[in-house]
Amino acid sequence: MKNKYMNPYLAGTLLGLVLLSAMYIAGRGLGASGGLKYCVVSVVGALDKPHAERSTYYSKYFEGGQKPLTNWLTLEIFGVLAGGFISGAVSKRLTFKIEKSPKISNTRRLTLAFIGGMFFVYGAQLARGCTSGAALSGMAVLSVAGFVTMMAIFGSAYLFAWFFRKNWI
Amino acid sequence: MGPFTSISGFPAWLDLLIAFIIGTGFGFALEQAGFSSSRKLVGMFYGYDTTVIKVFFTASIVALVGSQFLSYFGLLNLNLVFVNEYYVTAAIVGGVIMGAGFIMGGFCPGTGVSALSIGKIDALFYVLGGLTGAFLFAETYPLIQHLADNAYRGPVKINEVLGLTPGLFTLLLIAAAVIMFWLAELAEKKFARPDITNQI
Amino acid sequence: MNTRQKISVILLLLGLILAFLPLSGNYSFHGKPDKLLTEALYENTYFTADQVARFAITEDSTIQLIDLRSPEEFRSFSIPGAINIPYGEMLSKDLESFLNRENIRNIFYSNSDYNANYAFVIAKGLGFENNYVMKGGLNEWYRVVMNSEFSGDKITARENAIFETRTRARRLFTEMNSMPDSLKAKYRESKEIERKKLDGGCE
Amino acid sequence: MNTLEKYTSVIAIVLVVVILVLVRTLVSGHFRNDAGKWTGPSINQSNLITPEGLNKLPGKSLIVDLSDKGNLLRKYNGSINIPAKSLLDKTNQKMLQTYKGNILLVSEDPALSARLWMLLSQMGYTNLFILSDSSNNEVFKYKFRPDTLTRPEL
Repeated sequence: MKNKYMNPYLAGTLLGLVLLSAMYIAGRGLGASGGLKYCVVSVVGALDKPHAERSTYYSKYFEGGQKPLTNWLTLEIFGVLAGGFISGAVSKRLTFKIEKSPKISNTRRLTLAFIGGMFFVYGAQLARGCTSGAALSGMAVLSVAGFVTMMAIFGSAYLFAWFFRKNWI
Repeated sequence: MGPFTSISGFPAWLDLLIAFIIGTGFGFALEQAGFSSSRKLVGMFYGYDTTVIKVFFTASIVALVGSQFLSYFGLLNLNLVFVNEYYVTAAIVGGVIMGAGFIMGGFCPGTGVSALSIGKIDALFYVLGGLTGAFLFAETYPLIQHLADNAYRGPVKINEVLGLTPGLFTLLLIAAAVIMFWLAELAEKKFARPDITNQI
Repeated sequence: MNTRQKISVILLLLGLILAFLPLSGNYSFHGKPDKLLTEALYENTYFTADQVARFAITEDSTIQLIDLRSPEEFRSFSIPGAINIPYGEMLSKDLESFLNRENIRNIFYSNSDYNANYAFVIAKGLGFENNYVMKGGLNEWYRVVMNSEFSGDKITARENAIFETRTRARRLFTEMNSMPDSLKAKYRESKEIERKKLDGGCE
Repeated sequence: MNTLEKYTSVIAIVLVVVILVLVRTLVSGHFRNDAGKWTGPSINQSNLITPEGLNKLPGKSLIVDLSDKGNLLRKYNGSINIPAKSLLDKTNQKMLQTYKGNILLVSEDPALSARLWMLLSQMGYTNLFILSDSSNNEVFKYKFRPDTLTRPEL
């Protein structure tokens, strides 16, 4: 079971080459949280169009007849789904399961996952990028924002790690 | 010469196809690295599995080194590659919130989606939470707009701040990463938790 | 030797090469000189003063005039609708936001032909498209648009149109540049086309 | 030999990059790095030489007429004709690169001289000038007369 995953350095090189091709072809880095946001924006736009047009936040995504679903970041996120699925199929990892420490209940794990996702994407919207969009891509173009965001994410995760120890170990 | 989309102005459908293909590569690499497993990801914060730091730094350094060589060979115009804009307060506060979300949820958005694709139910809840987070952000945007736009510094590059050439800074970053990789392997031995690592 | 050591050694060696390469992070020309030469010889990369006069009076929103003279000269007078990028500071500016705009044609001008054409080659060499030069610069503009008068007694329809354009451009030029400095700055601001930003990140 | 084998992949990758870098660095006929460095003379206008200033230039000089048919050959003694479109041909490049002295571009069209000066400068030429008569330089020859009576609408 030791070599279940690709060697981390090789996987890192692969990921680095994907990032490099994004920079080379499209002149931009990778991003994930943005895609989620565009999904939300398009749902809100479909459900309550007048609200979306009034809001200072949503309105900029509908300017000039833009469609938030046909956007670079949204398509990229659909690509991530496809790519993850292909990789899972190749390496035979396609199973429905809840991954957690045996010490906690399923409900607790799922609740925390939900809250965690909420926090993460909220923070990512504030910082204008998540681990991929700000930290990873930012570092690859030597942007100060990338380094600062990276240190803030990992620094605070280390700080909070002590409180959530039980959930993981 | 790259980047092609900003220079040649590809048609929209091709642009989106490229986005999808790059996303596919992104998801594939994340899943292969084992980032579809939350316990593997958070292992970094308890020391028993340091894959995150290895993959993360290898990837950004490979892209950094590659882009600089491409630029030297005249194949890539680095001035046309997006550089993240630095909003000091937002980057720090946002980063801290993300860190908290990371340790609670066990994923970051990219890895969450990648884990969802192979059927992790916790990842499904994580992504749903993420969508809620984006919704909450949009609704509370007027309240935190000031915080988000505070202390804007523009797209500054770290080597310019430090007064180094990009090449020299890259070398220093690589040296730091190599030391980190070495420490990471030591940590994996010291904090080894075979009971967990065998499961994931 | 395990993968970590191999990757470490490869990256360190490549980093060492990079540290010695003259990568300044400043703008550099890209592509092949042959291609740039061909582009530099295209006749359709010039606009005449009359064409620019037409753009100015119609306030054509697909045109961005770029004045390469010093800030002092620019403050004193400029063609309506122009923005100022002093030629000497061109390469220390954030050129993407000025030059990398889809569907906008940039027209460089200076007092004569030299600076505008240097700037044209620089913009092309750095990979920016849609760049043009106003042939003859402001001296030509003054000779043709500001100082020309209709002479002779017969006038064709075409001549009449040109004359009309020149008169209107002349009036606009004089009126706009005669404003007090504060009003002039306001006018320029109101006419400035929104700058484009590079796309990327998670926004 | 065993140790060397272990390093094969490392050596292979680094060697490829080193060769590419060396080729890129040593082969001429492409643009040099850092555009700003090569534009200096055009900013302080030290690259513009008038016919009178020609005699004051130290060292020998070669006048290159850029016109298609050598229109200016008769005007300048000892000048040669290289039509602009064949400026980058191998033989012409070799001749210009090996010339030890000042190269002066001349053309009836100052725009053309300016464009080609910038192009060649970015390829690393430092002994390059534009021969220009004083009738066309970066000086505004007219005077702007404000008319304070009228105001346009904002």
